[in-house]
Amino acid sequence: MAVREATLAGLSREQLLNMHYQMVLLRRFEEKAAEEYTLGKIGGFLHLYIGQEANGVGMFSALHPDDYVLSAYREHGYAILKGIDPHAVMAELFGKATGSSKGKGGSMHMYSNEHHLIGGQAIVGAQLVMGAGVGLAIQYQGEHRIALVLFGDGAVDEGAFHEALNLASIWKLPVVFVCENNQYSMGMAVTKAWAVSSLEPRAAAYNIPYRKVDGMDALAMREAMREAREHAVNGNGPFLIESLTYRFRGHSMADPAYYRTREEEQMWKATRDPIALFEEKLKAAGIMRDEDIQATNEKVDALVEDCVRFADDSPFPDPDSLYTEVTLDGAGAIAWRNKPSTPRE
Amino acid sequence: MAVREATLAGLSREQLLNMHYQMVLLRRFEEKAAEEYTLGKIGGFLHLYIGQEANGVGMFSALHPDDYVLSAYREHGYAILKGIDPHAVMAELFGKATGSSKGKGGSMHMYSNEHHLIGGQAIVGAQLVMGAGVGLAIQYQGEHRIALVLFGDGAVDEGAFHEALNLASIWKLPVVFVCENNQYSMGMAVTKAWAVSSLEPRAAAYNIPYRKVDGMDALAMREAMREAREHAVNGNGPFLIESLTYRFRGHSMADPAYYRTREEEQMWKATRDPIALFEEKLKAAGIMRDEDIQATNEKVDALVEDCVRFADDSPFPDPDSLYTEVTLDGAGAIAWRNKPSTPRE
Amino acid sequence: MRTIAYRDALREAIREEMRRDERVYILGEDIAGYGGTYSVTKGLFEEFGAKRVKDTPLAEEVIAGAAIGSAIGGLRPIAELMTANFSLLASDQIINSLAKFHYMFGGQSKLPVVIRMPGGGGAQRGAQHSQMLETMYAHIPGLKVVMPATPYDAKGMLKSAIRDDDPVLFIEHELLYSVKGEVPDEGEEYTVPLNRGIVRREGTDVTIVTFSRMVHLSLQAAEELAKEGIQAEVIDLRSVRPIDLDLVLDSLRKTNRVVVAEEGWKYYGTGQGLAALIYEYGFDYLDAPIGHVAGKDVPMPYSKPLEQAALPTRDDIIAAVKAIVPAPAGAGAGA
Amino acid sequence: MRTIAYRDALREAIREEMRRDERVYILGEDIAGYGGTYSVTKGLFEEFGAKRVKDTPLAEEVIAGAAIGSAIGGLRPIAELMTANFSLLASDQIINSLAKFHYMFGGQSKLPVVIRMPGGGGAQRGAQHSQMLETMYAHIPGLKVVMPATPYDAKGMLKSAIRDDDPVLFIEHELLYSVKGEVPDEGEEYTVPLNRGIVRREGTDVTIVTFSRMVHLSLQAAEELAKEGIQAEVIDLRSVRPIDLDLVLDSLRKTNRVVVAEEGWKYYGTGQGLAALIYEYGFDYLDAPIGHVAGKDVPMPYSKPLEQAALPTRDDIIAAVKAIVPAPAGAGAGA
Ligand SMILES: Cc1ncc(C[n+]2csc(CCOP(=O)(O)OP(=O)(O)O)c2C)c(N)n1
Ligand SMILES: Cc1ncc(C[n+]2csc(CCOP(=O)(O)OP(=O)(O)O)c2C)c(N)n1
Ligand SMILES: [Mg+2]
Ligand SMILES: [Mg+2]
Repeated sequence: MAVREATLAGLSREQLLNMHYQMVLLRRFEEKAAEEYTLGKIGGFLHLYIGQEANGVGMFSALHPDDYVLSAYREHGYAILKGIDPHAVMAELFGKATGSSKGKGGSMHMYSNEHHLIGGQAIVGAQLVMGAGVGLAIQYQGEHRIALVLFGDGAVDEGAFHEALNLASIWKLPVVFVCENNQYSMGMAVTKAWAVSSLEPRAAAYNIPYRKVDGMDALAMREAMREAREHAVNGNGPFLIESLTYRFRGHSMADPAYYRTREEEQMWKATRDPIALFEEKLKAAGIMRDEDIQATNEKVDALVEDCVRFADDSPFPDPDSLYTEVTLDGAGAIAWRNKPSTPRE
Repeated sequence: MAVREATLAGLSREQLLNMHYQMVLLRRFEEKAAEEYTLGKIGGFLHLYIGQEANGVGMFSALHPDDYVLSAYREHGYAILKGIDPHAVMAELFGKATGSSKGKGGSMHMYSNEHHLIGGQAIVGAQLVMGAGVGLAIQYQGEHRIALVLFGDGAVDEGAFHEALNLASIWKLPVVFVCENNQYSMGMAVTKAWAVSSLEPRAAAYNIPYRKVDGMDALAMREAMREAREHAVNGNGPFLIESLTYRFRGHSMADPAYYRTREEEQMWKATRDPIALFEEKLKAAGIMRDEDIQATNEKVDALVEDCVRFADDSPFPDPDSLYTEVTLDGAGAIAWRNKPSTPRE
Repeated sequence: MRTIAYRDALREAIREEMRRDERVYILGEDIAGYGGTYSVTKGLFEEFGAKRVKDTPLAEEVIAGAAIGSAIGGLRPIAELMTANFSLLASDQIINSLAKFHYMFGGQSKLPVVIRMPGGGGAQRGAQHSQMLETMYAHIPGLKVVMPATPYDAKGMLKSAIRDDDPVLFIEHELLYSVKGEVPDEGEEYTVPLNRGIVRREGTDVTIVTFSRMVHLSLQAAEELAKEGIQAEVIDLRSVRPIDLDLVLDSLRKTNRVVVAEEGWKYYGTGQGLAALIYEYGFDYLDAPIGHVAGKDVPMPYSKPLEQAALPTRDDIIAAVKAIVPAPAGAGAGA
Repeated sequence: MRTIAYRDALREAIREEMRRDERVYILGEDIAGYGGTYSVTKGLFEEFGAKRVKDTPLAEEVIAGAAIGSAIGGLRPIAELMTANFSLLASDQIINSLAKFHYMFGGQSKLPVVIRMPGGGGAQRGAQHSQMLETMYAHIPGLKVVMPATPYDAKGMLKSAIRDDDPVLFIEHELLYSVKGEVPDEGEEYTVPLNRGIVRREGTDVTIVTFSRMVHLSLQAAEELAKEGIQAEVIDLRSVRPIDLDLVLDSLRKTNRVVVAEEGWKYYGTGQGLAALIYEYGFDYLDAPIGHVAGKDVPMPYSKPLEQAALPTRDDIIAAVKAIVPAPAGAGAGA
């Protein structure tokens, strides 16, 4: 038993149960979002994090509250893990005024000043170059925090990846880059898009330390993130982590995933489900029993239901808010000076 | 002597003398262009190739006439080597109708359909992504030729480098990428801009074979190009060459080069001048005598003078040509149908 | 004639041209196995194979650059950028290379490149996925920028674009793909020119000048207006560069009133450009200021009611027309 | 007051704001050791050091992205893009991120980013180095786009831009850097607002609405016109987004005639946008169609005579004014 506990990364039972709770919450939240999408309550694109939970939960468990996180559009889970109330996340999906971006952002644009979650980008790769900038601000101000930049295997193909990693390296910026390699960018298999079989040579091209991790193992992700953060926060420059993972659903709700086989999906779901793997591990270590799982599931179900209720009950944004927050100072296209009846724009 | 001849890459005396002639021509042409610029006959930006002649002459001596060449703005030498009449190159610098781009392009935009010189780009890095496309056309049509893409150390920093090399590699395109690393992009030292000390790890990041060459040695450049061309033309995909070289002048005519020391420049000019090195080698090998050098210089001087005379005597473009060649079919912004008096645009 | 969807019309155009000319090929993100995000290229990979239907990595700059380079090398590429929003990552290639080569190299280069991309909002895709960016390209000499509104034109103009030796930006609209319309049977060859607008509905009281998806809203508005005795002529420009200005001026001479309707932002947008041009060449024929219907000057909000408020509507067009057309005789004050 | 060059005025603004506020820093290609391609940042590296004067690699997308990210992290970046032509490589960051964050994230983000870049032609730099691209940015809600014409405004507006909490694109002109003008002594603190135009010359017969380098040509044109008895009022807009429309309308009410003068391309450009807006709000005051002077609709040719013909001139402005202003009483037919 003592040995087994050691493999659990020296975490307390409470911490481990919390990580489990978080994974279940992320899973259930997404499943619920999918249902609501089907009901027409959520519009636009909806990209689910199902299958990748161990990444977010593992990594974020090693973050400090002050750390910045920048990500792409598959970010509901990150939003919750970073501290945004799941009610506000669901309300954002519903386009409600109580949403974390007041309904203006939607699924792809979660943001929190308070919790230092800097988007939610719908332009693949955009967060990479911005992440370098956040790292620069940290370094400039001598702060003890990092910028965590999350992206997919597809984002690696964009010029932004190249420009960002180079700048972060030559300026020794405190940025941890994490590629959640779920092996597809939409329908494009990573094996077709990359000329190399991992990011290791890419990291070397920028002289950045690299570590590859099993993205289905929350504890491994935590450990890699701990090491990377340590490296970056102590002035040693950026770090690149590549996790091997899989998204269990299509790219977005619209995607029937014809580009991969049902067998492949089944293999991953049946043998590599990060929650099941974590539960097994915890059970084997005597940390968790079936009743604990049951209790967590129920707690999460209730919470997620409550999120939906909250989102349902919340009002849509005030029509006037259409015109607010275009600029901070309210300036529009026309600078009206004398006119008493200020037009909208 | 037999050994020495072997180091001269098995080239005939005639070939070697021709390479020498070309290097001298490139040098003298640029010196003359600088003079004419100072006289106000040439406008805009003027980027001289002085110091880097061994690169162009060495590489192009291993090209086939059908091979495409794409480059940046420091391309007068490439234009001449690819077969554009130096008279037309000088006339282009003068903005004359007889210029290779009819005076519309200028120093940065040499082009020849006949000789497959595809620019002359003034946007750093733009030729890299286009080069991949030219390679694609070659592959698609099953042609036995390559696309040679020439760029500087600065272009490596652009996202275009990353996107182009990746695509060329995964599609196995017949593209030879050559970075003439003259150690500065304008005032930025390559040691500050790159996180690595050579392109070797960059090549590895795209799984592309790499070779580093002394860019002051025309024969070494030729040999590397021969190998790279061989590789690419035979369906093995792209190749990356990095040459170490130096530009003896400022970035453009306007640049006093404060960012580097006069000692550094002096060191390169005194000990690494590619023409002097080549002459020494040829003389040591008994291939060339001082009189040959003298004769070449005179021949080149006469030619370059004649280029200037031609450019001077040539007319400026017809004012009407301002409006021609915007589109191939003459379409402008307004599609006039009925109007008898067709406006210009 | 059959009735088929806009996306199917596009696919037919591509297929027919690929069959006709070996040099025509397509490239873009997820156009092969995935069949294109909007299913335009579905089935083409199966017919033409990996050589001519090329899935690219997620890298817009090299998609545009490869298209350009391959055209120089003798091919006739059709590049798909997944949406116009992402075209900004390729805008250097489009504006600094594609538009300029022919001129800059003294007429030597030929770039028969088609770049397809959809713009537009209306599906709650938020600020970074809902833009109409035609203006920034239509501003640039050296490009042709077309925006067909119907399946008939989608097919006919895409065929013309593919055959054209100049670069053509072919801008679709995400909400048009499922719109159906009459298209000649397969085998009945036709093309639609890239520089001609068309009168979609004749009228005498006002001319609505529009393009892309707003053509449909304008026609609906015209129907409503007709009930109130106002006869609107609706001109579908089809191309925003070049502009078929004569067609507009001919109509203006008849109606003496114009409303410009577009989905994009108003300021420095396509509509203002068109309005300025109509004023410039038609000032004397105008009996009232030109009305202008456009998207609200805000980034597109996600929330449905906000997005609906941000987008121009049929009713906005009706209101704009009524603001400049005198109430028809017989229309009661209370009507 | 001293007389200093535009580039020196810019440098003073940067220096003063960097001294005032530790969070202000500059980044860009060759701005430190090289002192900036146009010498704007010369000497700043020596004063402020590598922490606050940052030479970047040759990579425009990450220059813009790093500026944005650092603003999120609490800094106030001034990014220099070497010319507006290269800004296309950063246009995704500018249009999809910088312009949209504040709105898209429900007002949470604050992006006090200044992006400086020069546009313009006239120095034979060819098609890829001579563009005025302000239109494509001024079209975008969420941005402010200013284009000062004088050293006084260059300094005062750059200081305002740096202090502004919204993103500002600060577009200079390559031929303005050496232009001299009066600027208050160092230490005499002043700023110029980002949303106000200015009447540069009063007149009664016609209003010339212009900005950036064309202000100077317009003033020259006005002097010439005055000799012939035509009094032109010259309005320097200074900002193209927001537009100080009231100033223009006030002038229009007096002169009843307008000429818009810009350097960029005409179609779908800034001038057409301005003209459309003046028609929209000032139709009843206009006694003639608006005149429009703009760059020719071609990529910029290198050859000097061609370039000169492509660029709008003082004489073009004079001709445009005369085309809409009746010959003054007393001006002989032969004058
Ligand atoms: C610049 C850009 N190009 C294309 C798209 C369309 N798109 C959205 S997500 C996606 C795939 C991204 O794949 P990856 O980076 O692996 O992330 P994943 O979806 O697997 O999490 C694509 C092509 C986009 N949003 N932005
Ligand atoms: C996209 C872009 N950014 C900036 C510039 C300005 N610029 C012109 S040349 C140059 C340096 C290029 O250096 P390198 O690639 O090493 O080529 P070299 O001049 O040394 O031959 C720069 C920054 C440009 N022309 N294009
Ligand atoms: Mg992926
Ligand atoms: Mg260099």
